Amino acid sequence: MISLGSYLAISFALFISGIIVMIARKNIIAMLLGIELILNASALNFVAYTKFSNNNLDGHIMSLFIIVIAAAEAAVGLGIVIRFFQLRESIHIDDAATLQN
Amino acid sequence: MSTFNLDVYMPVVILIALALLVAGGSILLGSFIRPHNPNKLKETAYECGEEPVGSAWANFNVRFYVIALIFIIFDVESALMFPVAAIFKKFNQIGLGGTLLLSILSFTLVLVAGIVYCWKKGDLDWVKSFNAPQVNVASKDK
Amino acid sequence: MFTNTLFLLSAVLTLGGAAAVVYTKNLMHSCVYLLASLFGVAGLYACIGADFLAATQLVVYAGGVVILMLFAVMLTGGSGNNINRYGLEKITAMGNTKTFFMAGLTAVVTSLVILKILASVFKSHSATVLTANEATVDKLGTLLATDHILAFEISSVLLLGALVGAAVISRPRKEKHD
Amino acid sequence: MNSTVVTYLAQSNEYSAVVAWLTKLIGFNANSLVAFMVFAVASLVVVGALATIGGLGTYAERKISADLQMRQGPNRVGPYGILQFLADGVKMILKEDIIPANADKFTFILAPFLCMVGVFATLAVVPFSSGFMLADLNVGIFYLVGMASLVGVGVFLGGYSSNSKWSMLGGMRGASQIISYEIPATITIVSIVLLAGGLSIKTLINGQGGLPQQWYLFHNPFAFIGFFVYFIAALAETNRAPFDLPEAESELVSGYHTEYSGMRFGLFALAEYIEVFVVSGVAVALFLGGYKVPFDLGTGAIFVEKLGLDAMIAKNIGQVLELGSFFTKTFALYYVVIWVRWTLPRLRVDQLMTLCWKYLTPIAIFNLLGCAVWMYAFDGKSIYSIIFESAAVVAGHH
Amino acid sequence: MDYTIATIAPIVLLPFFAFVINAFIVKKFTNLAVAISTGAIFVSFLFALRIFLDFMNVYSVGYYIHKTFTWFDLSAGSHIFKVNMGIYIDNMTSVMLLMVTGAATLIHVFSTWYMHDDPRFGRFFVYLSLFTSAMLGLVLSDNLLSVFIFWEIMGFCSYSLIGFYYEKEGAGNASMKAFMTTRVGDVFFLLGILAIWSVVGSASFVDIYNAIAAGKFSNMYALGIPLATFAAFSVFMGTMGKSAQVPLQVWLPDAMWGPTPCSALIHAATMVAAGVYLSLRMYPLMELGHLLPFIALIGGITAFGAATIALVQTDIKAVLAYSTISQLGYMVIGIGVGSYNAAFMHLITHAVFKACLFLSAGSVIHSIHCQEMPQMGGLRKKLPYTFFAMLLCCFAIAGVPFFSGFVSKDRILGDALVMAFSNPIYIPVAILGFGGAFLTAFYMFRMLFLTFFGDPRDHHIYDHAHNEHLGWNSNIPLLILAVFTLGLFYSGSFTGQGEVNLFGSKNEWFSTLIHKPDIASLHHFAEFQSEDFGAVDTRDKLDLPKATYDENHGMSEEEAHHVHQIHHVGAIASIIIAFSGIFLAFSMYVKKSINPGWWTETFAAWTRALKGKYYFDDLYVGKIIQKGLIPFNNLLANFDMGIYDKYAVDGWAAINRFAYTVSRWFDNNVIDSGMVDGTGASVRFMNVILRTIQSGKIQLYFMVLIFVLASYVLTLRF
Repeated sequence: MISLGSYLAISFALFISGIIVMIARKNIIAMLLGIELILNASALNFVAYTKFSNNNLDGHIMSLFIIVIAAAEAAVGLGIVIRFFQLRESIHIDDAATLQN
Repeated sequence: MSTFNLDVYMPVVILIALALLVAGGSILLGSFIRPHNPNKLKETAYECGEEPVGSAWANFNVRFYVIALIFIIFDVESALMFPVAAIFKKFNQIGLGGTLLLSILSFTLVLVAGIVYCWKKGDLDWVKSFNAPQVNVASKDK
Repeated sequence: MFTNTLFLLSAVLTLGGAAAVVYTKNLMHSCVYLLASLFGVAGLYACIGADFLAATQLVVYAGGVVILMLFAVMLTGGSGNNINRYGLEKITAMGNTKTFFMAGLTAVVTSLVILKILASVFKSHSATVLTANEATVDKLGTLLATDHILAFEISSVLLLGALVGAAVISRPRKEKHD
Repeated sequence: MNSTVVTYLAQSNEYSAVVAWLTKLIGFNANSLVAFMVFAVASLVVVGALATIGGLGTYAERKISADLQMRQGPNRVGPYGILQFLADGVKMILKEDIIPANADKFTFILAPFLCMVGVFATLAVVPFSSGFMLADLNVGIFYLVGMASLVGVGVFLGGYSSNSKWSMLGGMRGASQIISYEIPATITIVSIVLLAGGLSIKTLINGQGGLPQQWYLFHNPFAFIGFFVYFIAALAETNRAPFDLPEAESELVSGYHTEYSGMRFGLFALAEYIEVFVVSGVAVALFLGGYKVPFDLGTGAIFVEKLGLDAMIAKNIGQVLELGSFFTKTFALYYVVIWVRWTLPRLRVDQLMTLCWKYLTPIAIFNLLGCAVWMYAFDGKSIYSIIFESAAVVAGHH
Repeated sequence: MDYTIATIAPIVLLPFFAFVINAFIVKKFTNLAVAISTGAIFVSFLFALRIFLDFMNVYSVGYYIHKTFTWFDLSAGSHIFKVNMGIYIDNMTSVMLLMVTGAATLIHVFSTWYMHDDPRFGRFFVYLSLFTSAMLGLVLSDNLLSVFIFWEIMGFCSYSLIGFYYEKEGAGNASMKAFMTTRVGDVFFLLGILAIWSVVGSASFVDIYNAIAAGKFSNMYALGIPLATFAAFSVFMGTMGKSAQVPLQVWLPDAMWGPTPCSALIHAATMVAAGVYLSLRMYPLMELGHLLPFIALIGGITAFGAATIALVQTDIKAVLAYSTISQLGYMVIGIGVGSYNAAFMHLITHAVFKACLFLSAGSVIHSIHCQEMPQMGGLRKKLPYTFFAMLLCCFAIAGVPFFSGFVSKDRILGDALVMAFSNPIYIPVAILGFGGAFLTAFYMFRMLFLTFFGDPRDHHIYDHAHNEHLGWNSNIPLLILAVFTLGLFYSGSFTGQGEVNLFGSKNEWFSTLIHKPDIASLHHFAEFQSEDFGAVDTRDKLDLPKATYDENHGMSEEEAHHVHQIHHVGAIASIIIAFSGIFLAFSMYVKKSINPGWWTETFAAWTRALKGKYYFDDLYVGKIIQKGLIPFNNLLANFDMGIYDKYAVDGWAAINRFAYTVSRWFDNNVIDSGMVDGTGASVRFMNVILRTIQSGKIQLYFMVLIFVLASYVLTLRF
């Protein structure tokens, strides 16, 4: 039951969910949720490949740093969202379409 | 390197299941014997006996977010530190403790710089937020 | 037996969580579902012996990122369907038929691409023998302290940057008249 | 490694006999199945015991507070009022379950479950004795940190879902307090991991001995300070006084569980009391030698040697001694926790954050670096062994 | 002394670290930052000195240090794509290193005085440090790619320093102009690197030399011209931009908006010389591409043209700026006429005396807060050290015997004369060269006399000249530089390897050590093997033969005699020219026996042209840039109305009305409605589409991204 194929399938499903969330939602925070899903899918892929190919831990390291980067990304991204909300009172993505003011 | 069986995770699963069972079971058990006669007054949120004004889901102080932010950064830092700390003893025994110590030092000090920055800028002062006016919508949103 | 159960539970939690994130219209709920999904991913890590990563996933995501998201949701007005004083729709914006149609289209295209890439994998790796699980902490530590020392040190700089940047961005600002 | 209750029992002949019998009976390898059943029973025992301890915690709290305030405390139900917690339990089950009309029902129901899951899952790695331990994960202590952080989500969601301003404030405060104090606690744990050289709880405890000078508490000055940092942070993480701001009665009515009634409230309370036990246990495991019994009595070898007992029986006696050692220390800490609650006044919210970020966290980081430098400089020796060895050297010269 | 990268890299890294550190501390600890910068470059200087002395000790033509390491390796299978970085030091580099670090040290010291009262005192040093490290990196580079990287960093520093006083509008414009103008050259330079890479598969100098020696460039064509020519021209365009050769010279005079020490370092001594240095390194390619006559001609035009403009300038820094352009022109002539070591020697000597001249001008400007020469005069008594230094430098640049400028410039001119006798293409070069030499002597002494001699023309300025502020850190650098304008340091052999000869024709170390890497002598590099990072150079310098001075320069006795004769003629001519220039200036501005006003009135048109800098700026800004498109449109319109309508349409109409009607119908319906209006409509239509796409809606972008990616992946087969 545990095989590379099943892991890839799960990460594929996660990835697609992330894509759908990212595109369908107009709420910036919800989009960030989608990004987290996508990042998790990729991290899962790395670990699965590592396990089922040569079993050295480079994939683990990669996933570890993906997690690190995801955390940093969430922190900065949400910071921007909050700042934007303070300015606009909106977290609708299309309100962020203008470059100025 | 010793190997391990996934059976070690059994207790984790069992305990999580137990937690859900205990919690769900006790509530379910109560539902057979406890009274159930709700009225509108019971179901309003407590606000010192007055009618609740507006929703509680208003905006909150940004300070909370900054705290959470510093937290997550240090959380990640500690997550990265754990494996390195775990091998410190081993490395020390084979004479590589000095280099590892240096890398731990530099890693930590860089993050200390971050907390020093936040300290200097007053992000760690809770009181300041009460004094400083801010673009907080909570008070305006009625 | 137990391994498969653990895997199935985790997979169901992951996929169910992800599906619920897609499905739900309530932002707060979708954060909670995300938590479930990430929890499931931690279980999946555990299933292939990545114990440290599983724990990291718990610590960073369950404890950190999701809390941060919840805070951000609260700071931007909770999930009530309020209309703010400018008449803008304040929250929700969780998509409508049109956006979901677009998203579905994109998802189909993406899945075509990924399936094309993965087709060979599905064919060739049908029967893999699981290698024994080994403790990863020491190995990871050794890797981090030797081969990937640069990445390790630079990640501290990245975190510093994220900390300072996000703190600057989200810091409450004084208004002009003060 | 991986010495759990199953591996402990597997040392006896009966266990393998049972496995063999079952294998024959059902036709495939029953190792896993027996392990599952053993784990299930052990988990039930642990959960039962801890639920009782949690319940007794409420009783102890009242009794001790009464004692501190020269009162009687509960004394009607049972001898010395010891059955008070049962009466409380019955009351909670019998109470009406009210969900506010404006509440977010999904999260309202979910929140106490999250708290329960977070706390119960940590029980898996609590080291009761060298044999009676549910799971000795390779990442034990780190796993504990991760699972415990679910409580923060539970508290936040509890506060959020009620749609009451008191709850909301309490929930926000509670969550930010829990996550804030997680940092000094975690960093202190890292410094102990650095001393022990592994994340598994067993490794952490095996680095220590039964006698106080072998504990990590007295290993070096940094660890000594670290203990207090960890203890304070743990108090705050469990929302105990003087850090019980999320449920400060005078400010926030009842904090994040204002709107919870009946058993749902009971779950929060139960989770809290068990968590206090868990963090006390972790403090014992990290700093106070865990289940170690002085003079290696815990292994039971000495009984075989001196008293000529059967090896398995001797081991069992050793286990009992270890259990005693662990529970004694943990309950002592538990007592201190309650004692602190009824002694110190509550902090203000800004003092709380200042304490965390401006005192505990820098001190914890300093301790971490100090421990690393200590390890490097003194080759991992404890302060006692340094003094003892130098004394021995001096003595040898004369 | 065995060298590794670790023992050489500090030369570059010290100033760079100084830059990094200072960038952080400069606001709070300005003085510390200045001390760090100056200290770092001084230590670099010591390193460079050690390398130089080591090379002098070996004293061999064949000795070089070459260390490489792989920067990145994208090789896949048999396809090799490997980018190496490395350090290459030969005799030329060692001299260059010494010059750059020495001049930079002195200028740093001078700047501590000159910039001291500036509000951005510290920031100036931050830029200087970055610049110095980039320049040293360029000099040490072993390949064109890293040369280009450092080249661009220098461009940035130059931009920042020209615009240092960014409150002044002129400074901002000048910095932008400098940046954009050199960019033209840089684009070509990059093109040249790519062209070379396409043949050699590497950008390393040594690989390029080997490829040339192996004839890899033969039968390679780009755009229908030989690739060697194309590459050589492109690289030389880089030189033209950086070294301000006609027609890209316009930025250098404007660069004088920057602080004077930076003008001294960047726009006189080092950066502009880097262009020439590049051409010197690429000499075999220039030779292979038959570009030398072109180079010589460009150099001649620059040398003479800039000198003429310098005649009429009144701003002391402007005179120096044009003189710099002119002297750079001489170096380029040197390259063009194959006078390799003289060109390089002129680079070094010019760096020294021009840095000194700029620093002198700087101390004059700083003392009287004025740059206009007509308002100066008689400053000799107020600023005696400055006067002394400037006098020596003027002798040097004018080509008075026993001074450095004579040694180098005379050799260039002599070789130009030799070439002129053998090849008529070079005749204008020789004429322009000698003419320029005369003008140089004249305008330099004009500047000297106007500044320091005569009576004070503006007593207010004269009285307020506060020479008491001059300190050791302003005078010592001047005097040190002035001492090194003496010719014996360059000719002769002060390192003790030959006999000292003041006339500089016997046993001189400069032309002994620095040999032209012309195609015939490239076999020297063939034995090269790339070495790993930090490996000790395998060349055993004990085995290397000591270089000896060959009076005949490898020619036969007869030829050499002939060449020597021409050289003697050239030397005598240039001495006469120099003195006559000086005499003319003396009689105009000191004796006042000749009235310069008469000359300007008589040749008013010329004067206007000179004052207008030959209208290059007007041409570029007014004609090409601003009106570039409109005149082109007008031309088309004129063609349409003036020629097509007048002759063709009217003529044809008169002959054939039917054709006219058809033509008009065609014009109206197809051209106007269909094409002209259609163009507008299609633009509007595209506008609508593009505006919709460019909506700022990130999800849309994301979708498009995915679709494009998908269409790419789905068409792949694997």
